[in-house]
Amino acid sequence: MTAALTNLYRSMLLIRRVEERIAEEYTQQEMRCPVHFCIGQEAIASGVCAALSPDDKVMSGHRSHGHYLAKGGNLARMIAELYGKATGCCSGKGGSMHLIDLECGFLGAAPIVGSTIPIAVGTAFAAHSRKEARITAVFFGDAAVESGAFYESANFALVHNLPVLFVCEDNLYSVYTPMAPRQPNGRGLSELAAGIGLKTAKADGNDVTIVKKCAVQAADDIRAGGGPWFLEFSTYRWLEHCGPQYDNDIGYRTQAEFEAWRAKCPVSRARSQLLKSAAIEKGALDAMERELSAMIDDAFSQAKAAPFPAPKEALEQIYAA
Amino acid sequence: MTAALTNLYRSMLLIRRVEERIAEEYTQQEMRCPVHFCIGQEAIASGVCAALSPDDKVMSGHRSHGHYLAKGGNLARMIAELYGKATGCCSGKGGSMHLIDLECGFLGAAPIVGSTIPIAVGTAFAAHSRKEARITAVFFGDAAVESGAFYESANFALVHNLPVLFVCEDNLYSVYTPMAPRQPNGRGLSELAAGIGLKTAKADGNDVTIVKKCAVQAADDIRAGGGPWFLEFSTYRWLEHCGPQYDNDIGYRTQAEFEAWRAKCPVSRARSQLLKSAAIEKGALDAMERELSAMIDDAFSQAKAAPFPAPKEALEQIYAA
Amino acid sequence: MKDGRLSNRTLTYAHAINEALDIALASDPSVYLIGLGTPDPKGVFGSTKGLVEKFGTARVLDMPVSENALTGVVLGSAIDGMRPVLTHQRVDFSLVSFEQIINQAAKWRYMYGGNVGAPLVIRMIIGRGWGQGPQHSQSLQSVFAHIPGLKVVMPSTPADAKGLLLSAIFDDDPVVFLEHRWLYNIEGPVPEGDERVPIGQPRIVRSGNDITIAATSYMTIESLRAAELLADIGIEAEVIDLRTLNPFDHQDVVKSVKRTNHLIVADTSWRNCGIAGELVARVSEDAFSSLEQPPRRVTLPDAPVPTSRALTDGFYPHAIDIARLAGEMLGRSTSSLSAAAESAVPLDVPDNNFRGPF
Amino acid sequence: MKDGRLSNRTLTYAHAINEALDIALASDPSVYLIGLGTPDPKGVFGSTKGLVEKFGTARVLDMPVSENALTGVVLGSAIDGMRPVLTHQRVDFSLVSFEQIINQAAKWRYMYGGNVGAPLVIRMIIGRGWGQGPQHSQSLQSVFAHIPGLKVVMPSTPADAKGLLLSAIFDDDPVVFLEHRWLYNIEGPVPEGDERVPIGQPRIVRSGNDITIAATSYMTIESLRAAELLADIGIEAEVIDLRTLNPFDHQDVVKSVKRTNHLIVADTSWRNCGIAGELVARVSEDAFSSLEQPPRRVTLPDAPVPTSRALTDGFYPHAIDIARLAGEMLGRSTSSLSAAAESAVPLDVPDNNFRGPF
Ligand SMILES: Cc1ncc(C[n+]2csc(CCOP(=O)(O)OP(=O)(O)O)c2C)c(N)n1
Ligand SMILES: Cc1ncc(C[n+]2csc(CCOP(=O)(O)OP(=O)(O)O)c2C)c(N)n1
Ligand SMILES: [Mg+2]
Ligand SMILES: [Mg+2]
Repeated sequence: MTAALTNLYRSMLLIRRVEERIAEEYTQQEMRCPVHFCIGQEAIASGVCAALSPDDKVMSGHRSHGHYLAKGGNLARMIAELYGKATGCCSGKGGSMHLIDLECGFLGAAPIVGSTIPIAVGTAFAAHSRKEARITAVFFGDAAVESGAFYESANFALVHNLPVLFVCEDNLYSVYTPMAPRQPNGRGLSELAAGIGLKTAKADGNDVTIVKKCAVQAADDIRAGGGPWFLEFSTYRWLEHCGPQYDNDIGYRTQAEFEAWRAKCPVSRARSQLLKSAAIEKGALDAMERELSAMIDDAFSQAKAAPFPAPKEALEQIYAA
Repeated sequence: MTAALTNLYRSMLLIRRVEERIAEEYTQQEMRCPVHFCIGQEAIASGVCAALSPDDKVMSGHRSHGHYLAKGGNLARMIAELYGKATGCCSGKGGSMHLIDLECGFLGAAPIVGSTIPIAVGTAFAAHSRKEARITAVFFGDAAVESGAFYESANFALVHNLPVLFVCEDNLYSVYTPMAPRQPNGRGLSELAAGIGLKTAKADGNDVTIVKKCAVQAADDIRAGGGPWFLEFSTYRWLEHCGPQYDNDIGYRTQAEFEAWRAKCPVSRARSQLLKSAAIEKGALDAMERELSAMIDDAFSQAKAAPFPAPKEALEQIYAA
Repeated sequence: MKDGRLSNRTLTYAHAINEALDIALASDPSVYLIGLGTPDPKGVFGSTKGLVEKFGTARVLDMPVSENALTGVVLGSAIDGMRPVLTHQRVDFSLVSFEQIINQAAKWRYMYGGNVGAPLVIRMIIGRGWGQGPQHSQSLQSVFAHIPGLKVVMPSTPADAKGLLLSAIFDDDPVVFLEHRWLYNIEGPVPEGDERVPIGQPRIVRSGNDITIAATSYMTIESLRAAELLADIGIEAEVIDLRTLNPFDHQDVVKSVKRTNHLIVADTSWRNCGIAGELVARVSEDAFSSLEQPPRRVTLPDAPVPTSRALTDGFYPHAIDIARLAGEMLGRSTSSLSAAAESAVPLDVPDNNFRGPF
Repeated sequence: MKDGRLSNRTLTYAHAINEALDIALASDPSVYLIGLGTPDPKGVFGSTKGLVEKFGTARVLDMPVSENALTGVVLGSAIDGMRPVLTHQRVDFSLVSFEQIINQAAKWRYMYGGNVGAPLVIRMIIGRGWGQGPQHSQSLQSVFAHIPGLKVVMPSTPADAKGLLLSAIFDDDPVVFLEHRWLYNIEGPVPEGDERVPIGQPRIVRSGNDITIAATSYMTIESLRAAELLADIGIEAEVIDLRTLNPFDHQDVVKSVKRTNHLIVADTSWRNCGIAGELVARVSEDAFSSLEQPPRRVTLPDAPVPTSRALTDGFYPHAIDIARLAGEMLGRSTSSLSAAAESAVPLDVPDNNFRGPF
């Protein structure tokens, strides 16, 4: 259990430190692409991916750094992609909004809201057709649930009893828009999902242990042929919708709301638990920080040093060679 | 009550006799457009429209003759439209799949499954914006519920508490496809709608009195500001999906299933009730038959005699003049 | 008989498609078919008939009326090792899924830097006639052809229908495969076995030196009829079936025009921003000095498709229209043509066996 | 000041749009605005800023991420007496709603025989630069322009943005209104008041006798820059902003080409089946004998849009490319141009004030 929490903590810390570094470096204007940070939401990525095996697959949307890293995506190739370098995971063609690492089972992320959900269901359909004991988890936000793509996908997954785990991160906002103009007052996300016919669970998305527990329960059931699940996790995005700044001043949410959520920081919570359980010493945690820091330094210096793709590559890979 | 049933019966009988005549004449190959018959499903059109006032609006999909007629659509212009004549309700541009009669509040029908649902919601939004005490009813089949358009529309209608009545006619099939490959086993349509947040009712769609009762209850609540409703009515289409033939022989459904449903014929049921209640005599019903028959004769002879649109009209009405 | 190419048996276009699907399903377990009605008794106008009986419901599937998500589903399966064939009975229904087709499938290989491709086929039928009207008669090839990353194929003969469909299924990129309903009953020789026709090349279906008529899909048939009419008045038209509209290879047409010095392009769709204009532009750019006359287009007028046959009769261009235009361009009288061109078939059905309503 | 036309105040393009919306909302209670983020603090890159404060949440609305249904909703309200303006911050998002736009809105008036029209506007922003990449940088005007029943408008100046948007809102048909993100900070004179610019006509933005450069949207700016470069070497280019792509009136371009005998068409989008090819085709058809050289196109290559600036720098054509092509067509050396054309602004941002990420 403590070893497990240490791993979960490390996964979250990696995401946090990577994103902090991206935010810091972003102002240099060398990562020239839209970047959606997930600081504050790390527990969901780390907790869910901890319930998956290496053969399982993950897909995501616009806010995908955490999911990519938690599934084991290559850090250096992700950073290089943000810098638009030839060594990036998409050779510079994708940027932050299009991550992929097939080796770890991260099949792709794309920023059209809701749109990767059916694609993820399709990968579950492929596994199901081939009778592979594999599941696909797809991450999306509270707004993606408003898209017909989500609904139609859930229905199809139910019809075929597909091994797919729908993971909804409810961070209260779609860009600057709260729930009121988007979804009926009081009708929860998991109630909706249950109405469609999905098995559901709802939990605190800032507690990585709880997230993992929910995900394990769902994943076990899916593997046992129980069909698709929908997990709803409440959480909060700390930074602006897109970009490295805080934007509590612009008026769509209050500083107090932000502070209340920051107090529920998933990373600090896990750290306190670890220290309280006394199974890990502060020294070990410091060593973890140093190790991650070195890894991140390395990824950034590799990315900065890497070559840009040649202009002619813009006309390549449109079709199979 | 009996007067009400007489009116409901007359409305259903009109639809039945009109469609029987279309089926008969269709083989002459002069109505050259796809036609979706609603014989067997008349009670839903008649019962729901009886709950609406003349100011209320109706929209529909591919199987719309009954809804058009029940709302008071001009019969002669509908028949002329099926013949592709200049006097048709769309001047020959639409055919059976695109009926409209603005005078009676039938705002349009179009055959892309699910697609008129948001449009109907938009008309409710317009009424709501202008604070008009009007509701819009939109008719669709069990398959339309599978479309993202339905789902997104229901959500939006709930967010704005719009005066819209969703009327789902569950006739068990989408073309030749039963429910199994389309929707999760056992998860009913109104359970789904309730999960989205809609108020719902479910009833026998072959009993016009019950249909009307449900619709009145829903319409009253909507008018009182209660927000959107979803009504699920079970029913059965007698003829083939598209066209005037019976097709129980081709293998997607059994003759026995068909016979069981034909025994629940909504028109005969109402007729028996009327005769049993003794409030109307057989003579009066015969007179009603004759009256409708004359009306239908008249509509068909007008339509046949009417001119075709001039070829140049194909290039007109693309934009406002 | 081993060598299919030597075969001279004939099949209908619908049957040729059916055979291609049958061969693909039999030869590769990653192939599956899905679509509304794909396994139903009518079998998509016969093109999928018998396949569910042979390959089972796990490989020949029906689906909910959820074309958007299902396009995502087939895409997801394609990036995960499958070779799906999604079918829509009308191209018009695919509009609900344009996000998946255009944003996702078309770009998948590219936007992930070539990590993985999306080998999927979307078969779509172009409707026409019998009052299909504004929402069941569109011909959207030019929209698809505008999108880099999609391959767009429109066969006009049974042999091409089979051979191009096999190529499409085993192609590693997304292929939009457009079948014209009016071609379904046309018969032609079709090789047996897994004989593929490469995607990407037009086909010269009739040789001639006086004028080049390049056409898409069903307009190839009308163009061939026009060429016959023209032959009667001593004009030898070269007819080229474009077959693939993206990637679009216009070099054969350029070569032909360099010989004939005249070009007509005939397409089944609208004019503005259509493939006919694209070809006219390319030939104007690349064979400008060879053209003795401005190139001309035969397309639908830029109007939605009306329903009444009184309105559609003049709406769709026919062989005689192409022939008259060719005569005009070459300065020859075409007045003798009219009588010969009278058709025995009403203009709103594909053939005399057609009884509606589809 | 009553007569707006006499005004010589300047506004940015974003501000001009804002003003048009403000005027429309104030003058007609049936006008309303809806779209993701329309009333949010950023106000769609400033174009809707302040309007919710002035007109309230019943007339300036946010919405769920349900662009498909919402397009149906605005259509439904439009056939029922409203004049909605739906806004998408990227044209790419509209793809989920193509069924509503193409099957329904475009055909509503026609398919119901003129009973009722659909006076709606869909404002859509064309992204570009700063790594927007494959799904946030498309420029889909040619797809919309292919669909009869839609009007397609692309203003390139603040005055046109305001005047055309007012015309679009009060037009009785569906108008697709495409705004290029890189024009948002451009300033220009804008008349005050409800001054409308009619939809349907191109505008000659610079006169010249040597070559005609016809352009869409932001490419008008690049074309004007090209014309300046060309003036330095003694070439007088006529620059025509096409402004409306459907219904598409090419007569002014034909007239111009009859004088200049040379044509370049510059468009922000892909080549195959694009508007640039359409115009080349039309001019080839109608002014064939006036052309001294084959007409030429300046477009994006037929590839999805890459993200890395190393890949986009060469992807988008610039003024210098247009100028060089013009020089080549006219047989003049353009070697002196390169230096003058060096831009002080990085190629992936609209101007030096831009700091990302949008
Ligand atoms: C179809 C579509 N519409 C609009 C957008 C613009 N957009 C990007 S992210 C976003 C908000 C998504 O909110 P949510 O799903 O809750 O995820 P979060 O950003 O909160 O993580 C929107 C509207 C888009 N990318 N795709
Ligand atoms: C988007 C779309 N996909 C497919 C079709 C073809 N189609 C026409 S009617 C129909 C079945 C609809 O079934 P249902 O909604 O239950 O209505 P019913 O025909 O049973 O009255 C289908 C699939 C269509 N018109 N639109
Ligand atoms: Mg959110
Ligand atoms: Mg049904």
